[in-house]
Amino acid sequence: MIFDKKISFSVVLVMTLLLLAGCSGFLLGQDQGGSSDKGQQDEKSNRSVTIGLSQIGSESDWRMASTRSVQEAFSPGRGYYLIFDDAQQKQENQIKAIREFIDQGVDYIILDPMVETGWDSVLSEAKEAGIPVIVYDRRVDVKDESLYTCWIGSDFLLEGRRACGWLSDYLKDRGINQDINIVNIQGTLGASAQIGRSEALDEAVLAHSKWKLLAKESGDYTSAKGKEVMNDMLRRYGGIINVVYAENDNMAYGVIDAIEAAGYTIGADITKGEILVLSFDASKAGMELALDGMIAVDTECNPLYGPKLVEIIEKLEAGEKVEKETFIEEDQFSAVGYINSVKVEDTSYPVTYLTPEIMKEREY
Amino acid sequence: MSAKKNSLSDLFGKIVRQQIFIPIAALFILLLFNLIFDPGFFVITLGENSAGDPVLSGNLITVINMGSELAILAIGMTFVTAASGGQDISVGAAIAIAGSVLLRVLCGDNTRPAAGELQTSFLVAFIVSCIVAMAFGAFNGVLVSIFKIQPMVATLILYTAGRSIAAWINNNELPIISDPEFGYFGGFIPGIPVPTPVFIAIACMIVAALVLKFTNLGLYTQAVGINENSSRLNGLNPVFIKWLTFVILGLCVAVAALIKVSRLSSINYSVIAKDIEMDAILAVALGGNALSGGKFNLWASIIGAYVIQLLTTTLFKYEVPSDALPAYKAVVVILLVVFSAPTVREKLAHLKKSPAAKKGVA
Amino acid sequence: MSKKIRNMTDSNMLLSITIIVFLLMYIGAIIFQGKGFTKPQTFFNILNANAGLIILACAESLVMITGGIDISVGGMTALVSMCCAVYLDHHNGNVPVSMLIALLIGLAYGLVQGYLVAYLDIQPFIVSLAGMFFARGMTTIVNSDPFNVVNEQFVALKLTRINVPGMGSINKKGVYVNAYVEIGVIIAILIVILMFVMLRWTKLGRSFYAVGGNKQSALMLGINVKKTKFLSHLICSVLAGIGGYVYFLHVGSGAVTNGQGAEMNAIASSIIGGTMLTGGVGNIIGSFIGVLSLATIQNIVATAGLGEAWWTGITIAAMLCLFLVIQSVLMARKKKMMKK
Amino acid sequence: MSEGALLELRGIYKSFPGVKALQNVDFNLRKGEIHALMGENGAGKSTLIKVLTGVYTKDEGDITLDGQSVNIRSPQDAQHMGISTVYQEITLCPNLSVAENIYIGRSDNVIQNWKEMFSGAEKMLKALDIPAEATAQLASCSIAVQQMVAIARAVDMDCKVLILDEPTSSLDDQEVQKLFKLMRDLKERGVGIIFVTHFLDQVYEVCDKITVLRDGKLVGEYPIKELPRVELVSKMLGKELDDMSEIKTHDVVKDDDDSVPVIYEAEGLSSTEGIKPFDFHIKKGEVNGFVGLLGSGRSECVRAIFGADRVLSGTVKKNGKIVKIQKPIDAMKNGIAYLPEDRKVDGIIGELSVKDNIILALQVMKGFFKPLSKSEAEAFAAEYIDMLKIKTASADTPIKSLSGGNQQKCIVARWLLTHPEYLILDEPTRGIDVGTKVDIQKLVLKLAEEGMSITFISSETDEMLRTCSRLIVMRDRKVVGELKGEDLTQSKIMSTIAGGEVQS
Repeated sequence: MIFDKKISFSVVLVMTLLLLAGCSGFLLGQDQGGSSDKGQQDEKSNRSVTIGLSQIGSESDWRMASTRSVQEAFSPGRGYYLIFDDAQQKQENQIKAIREFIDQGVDYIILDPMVETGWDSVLSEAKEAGIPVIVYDRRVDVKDESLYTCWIGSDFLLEGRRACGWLSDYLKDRGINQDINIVNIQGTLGASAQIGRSEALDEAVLAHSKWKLLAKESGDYTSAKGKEVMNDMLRRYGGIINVVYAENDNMAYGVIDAIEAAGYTIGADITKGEILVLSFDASKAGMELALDGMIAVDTECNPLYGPKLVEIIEKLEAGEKVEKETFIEEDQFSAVGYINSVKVEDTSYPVTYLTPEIMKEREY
Repeated sequence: MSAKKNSLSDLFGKIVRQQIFIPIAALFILLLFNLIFDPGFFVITLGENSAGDPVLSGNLITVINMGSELAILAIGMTFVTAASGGQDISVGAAIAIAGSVLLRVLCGDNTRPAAGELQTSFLVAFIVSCIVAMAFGAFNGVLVSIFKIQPMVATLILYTAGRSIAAWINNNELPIISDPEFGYFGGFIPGIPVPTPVFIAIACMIVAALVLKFTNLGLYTQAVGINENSSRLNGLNPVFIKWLTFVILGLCVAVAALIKVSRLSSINYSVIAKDIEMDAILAVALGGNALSGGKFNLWASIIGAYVIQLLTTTLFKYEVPSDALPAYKAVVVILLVVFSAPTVREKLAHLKKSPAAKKGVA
Repeated sequence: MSKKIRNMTDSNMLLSITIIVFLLMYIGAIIFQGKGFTKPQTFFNILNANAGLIILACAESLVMITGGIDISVGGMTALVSMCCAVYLDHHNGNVPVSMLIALLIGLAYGLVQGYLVAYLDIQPFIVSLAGMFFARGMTTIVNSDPFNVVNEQFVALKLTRINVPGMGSINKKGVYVNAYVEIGVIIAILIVILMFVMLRWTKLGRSFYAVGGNKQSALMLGINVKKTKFLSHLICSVLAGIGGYVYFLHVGSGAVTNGQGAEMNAIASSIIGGTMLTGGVGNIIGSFIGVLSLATIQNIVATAGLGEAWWTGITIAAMLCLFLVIQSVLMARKKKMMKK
Repeated sequence: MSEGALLELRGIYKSFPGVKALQNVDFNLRKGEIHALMGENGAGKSTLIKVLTGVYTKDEGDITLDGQSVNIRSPQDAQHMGISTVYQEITLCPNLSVAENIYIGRSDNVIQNWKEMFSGAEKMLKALDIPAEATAQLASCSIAVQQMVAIARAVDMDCKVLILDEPTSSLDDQEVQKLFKLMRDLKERGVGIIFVTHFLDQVYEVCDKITVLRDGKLVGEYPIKELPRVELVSKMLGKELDDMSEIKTHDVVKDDDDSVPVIYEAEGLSSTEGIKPFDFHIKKGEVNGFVGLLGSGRSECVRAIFGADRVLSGTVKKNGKIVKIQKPIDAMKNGIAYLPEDRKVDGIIGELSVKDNIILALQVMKGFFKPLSKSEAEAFAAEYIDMLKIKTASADTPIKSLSGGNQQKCIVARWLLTHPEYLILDEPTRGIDVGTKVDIQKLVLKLAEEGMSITFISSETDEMLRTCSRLIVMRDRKVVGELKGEDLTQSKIMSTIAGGEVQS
């Protein structure tokens, strides 16, 4: 047996096969292009719309509720075929997924972007391929706004302002006039929610002379990391912490765990040395904690995008125009009481007093 | 050189050459470091937790508490390393699976059961999770022993699939158990100020010691790890023994999973016990055991595990951010292995012998 | 036929298996998955997305052939991309210097790890484990926030596309789009060729195989085992530096999570490509195909619309399992044949 | 410096932790000389050779090559200086091709020219009559061929000094003759050859001079004609050798004595290793043996008896009762013990202590849940170390640091400890020193006298003739004959092996 002949043969073989695959792909691709158009028409009668959904991951209850909502909304029964891709917390994977969707020739791409930047090139590819991209939840920051069709999501800054507004009103209402030491357990740095919520807190700290931001550190939206970070903060500052501003429920869960393990008490009574926890998302677990008073106020971040997205795609299918930016409605829950509404920039937002009945009504 | 001095240095040499010397020395150096720079490190206080039960707290308690899982895993990993000459890199993923099973069995379909809504007792759930973890260990074992795939490669399969399987077990949900009793395994049993994981770890060590004393597991795994052919011709069944070590590791994984899950009363399958396999392997290596299998010293591995935890706790104390921690850990690990490397030791010995040689080659 | 198989070296045997399985898989994907896989761009996208991994797999294969292992390549990817990103954006750096930084990091890593493994005889697993820890930790110390690089020179390079002549497809709008690859792919393919030639036609290359086959024998055969081991780790780390940069060029961001799990993917690719962890057996072309196989599996799973994220991991593991068992069974059968 | 001197070693010292391997050793080699380096195992031959080839660095002493003082730091150095070596264990890379194994590590060229290499290797293999293809992977060749390839490599290098460290242990007679011819050719060309072997016949066939080492010290250098065998052996052992012929004085059980019960009986036994089904039996207290050329299937037969390979067919009776022996543990439970052919691969457990190695088999038989207590184990180890005169620093020394002969004794001890009724010894005397060889043969006869049945295999026919009362002759994996009584002679064995025909 000849050693190098064999190997060179196999190399040549592979190269030829790859080339063949490529060429035939070219030919087939053309072919397919034609036939798939036809096929599209056939399918049109069945009204099967293929949608690619690129989701960030499944790191929290909120995210999973959101995914489920979209998946349920675009069920095959309603004439949709949804390709779901979980990017496992990597923008890189999302870009890869979008490219795959383009290659697969989907009709729409729905994207929940991991971070705001870095989307120009892949979104222009989608645009070139004529596939509308609907961005939801987090935003994208692209030079050319026409790269995506529309955005739908939460107003994170508003959420943050509502939370801070609640705290401010609450302190006023209770007549607490001491220094308020706050720690901020941030979300994944660079995420829109983190940016908006942190900004609101920073604003509020500037606006209130008594409020002091002791530290901020990222807990990556996970309870384990949140607990770790909180442990660290407690070690550093101990009992002087009055308020923990946790940027989602999962982290709040970890935070509460850490505080209890360290022997401090959680509650709204700051004057008695209790630590007050603010949280966002209003997931089921978070709401339960809010019901127990462990979370003083939980500002909702509505994950149920499914129906809204269906609405948008139906409009697009019908050839109608859609708004470039839409906010999703959100609520604020608290079982602490005293405060019924929060005013942010002259608009009044209600605060729902949390009862077990309300819990039962919620879908997630 | 006088004879007396000679025998003394011989004795010293003997101690130094002992395998267990390395991890113990590392442990002492770390403790000494803390003693010099902050004796407060050793303070242990008796406080009360939120439920009003007495708890001990302090850095040393943290070390023996948080090091429990690693110590337990180090036991299993040592056996696997000894018999198969390779390492199982899937233990983190397997913990995710075992933990998920535990919660799934306890919770059923309800991901947020209240205190009284648990489906079964903890014991049943734990046994089920043990069986599952051992089954996955057995799967690894089959690949390694029957198909003769190198352990690291074989366990790469479960490493890749494990967390996905864990997600699938709980339908991608993250169940939370609010029953405070469930937290006992990873926290404190009311009235006992010492964290429960410490007891679990000690129990595991006692079991391991008894197994080593009253069975031939030690001899068999070493024999198989050193020379499979000879072992077979001496009537051993190397395939079975290798397989067995993986099953044992599976059991260790289930116990570690119980502690891990109980600590949080919840599970996040994508991050739970992340990179713990690397730490477990490191523990075995720090214990001076050859990663290529054969002779082992279980206690050295266990001490190795606590060295790693002590290092982590020390670094935390000096406010090293948790993400940057690995960098410091790496430096210490490299220093440790460099100084325990036979070639380096030989060279150092040479330096000591020749008086002309300069001292202090750090 | 049986004689041919008997005379085949282990490396060639495993390579053939890999190629066959990969082709079957790709053809299967074309048949069952339709649309996407017939487009050349699908294939080139796989290349684009995995150019960095291809280089890492080459690096990994090299140390594995020499009988070692390096699990620091993923961490290095993160470190390289973060350092370059910080340099480019926070210090207004230029691209050539950032490349130099990547190479220097690789070189430094290679020198240290190589020295520890080769001259101090420390187990490569532990050395590179520490290397991985160090890289990951260092990345956070350099900068913990993920960000996309906006340096114009860099972005221009990142967006540079090289059209593949004669290949392309017609998109939904009916426009012909030429298939393209990114610069990283060119670098990756150059490295694959370079490494292939090095391992096959140079004395150094063959001594890597010799050392991996039997260290003691190689020593007796007059090969400088320590130097060879050292070089294998040195080249591996330098390649990992380059691979890290190529990866960085593709994703265009500095993030702690960059290259997470890349070491395991590189190892898995090498194994699928027929490199054995025991050393002495392996082939760079195989590793290249290994990466493609792995990426193709991922692609198939992702586009199959299975709906749930966990399928990716499970499917890849199943494929890996299949590959390993096939390899193991075939090698065992070959050994049996040899005896007769 | 004497005339014609090629290599001179003066006052070589080398020690390892706890062992003084070489003390003040001198050695001279002239051009065109074949020089035997003799000594018991552990005498320091291997260490000396490793010092010479740069594997170890000497602690003290001078090496002069061609009149120049040299410092050999690595095998490459040695190669460059023209010292090439063939080691006892095959030191080639199994994953590379035959040709590569011949050429690797020898030139400074950067580029590997495969064509040239293959054609060169092909030529050489043909010239040396080695039945291998240059392109084949080395692992696919038989051990003997691998050894020949190693020799080819060493010979091909333009060497001044050729060291052959027990190259013949895996070669058959024909191959040995081929090697000797090669050695004589090289001698003509002025190459100095250092030859290490345990086969005295071979020494006297090709060598010109003998240097004897004992316990790491030089005993002396002698021209071959001035040192008769007996004297050589006594110099190696450091004592007068009791005459070998004296060994066979005991009454040995004869096969045709019907009063003695049959211990073990097999019918139509065959295994996966490709031996033809064979019948075999052994009586209580009998010593018999399998003879045949290497690869004739003699080891495979005993492995089948012990269940070491997968048994395909055959019925086995132990003490008249049918038993099933599928794996080693079955055999052990039936009182059969097996000392394997390849001590390193199948026998010792390198890193484990002498004690653990000795008790292993007994321990396995006792079972997983009944470990011997520490004191029991120590007592057993001490008993057998004493009984078999095993030279070891302590019972806790790792077995791999013992010399070959002592390792072999440990393995023998391991099996004796299980008190087998039937002991199989496959090449117990291979690669060990003369003293231990004699010890083992004596032991075999003593055990047989005590009623143990023994099957003995050795490459050295005279050992077999001395110990066995019945020989089963193998050829091409088939039993071709049985010899006993009067027929037990060298020539008869030879002719039976050759199949009655005269071999060319």
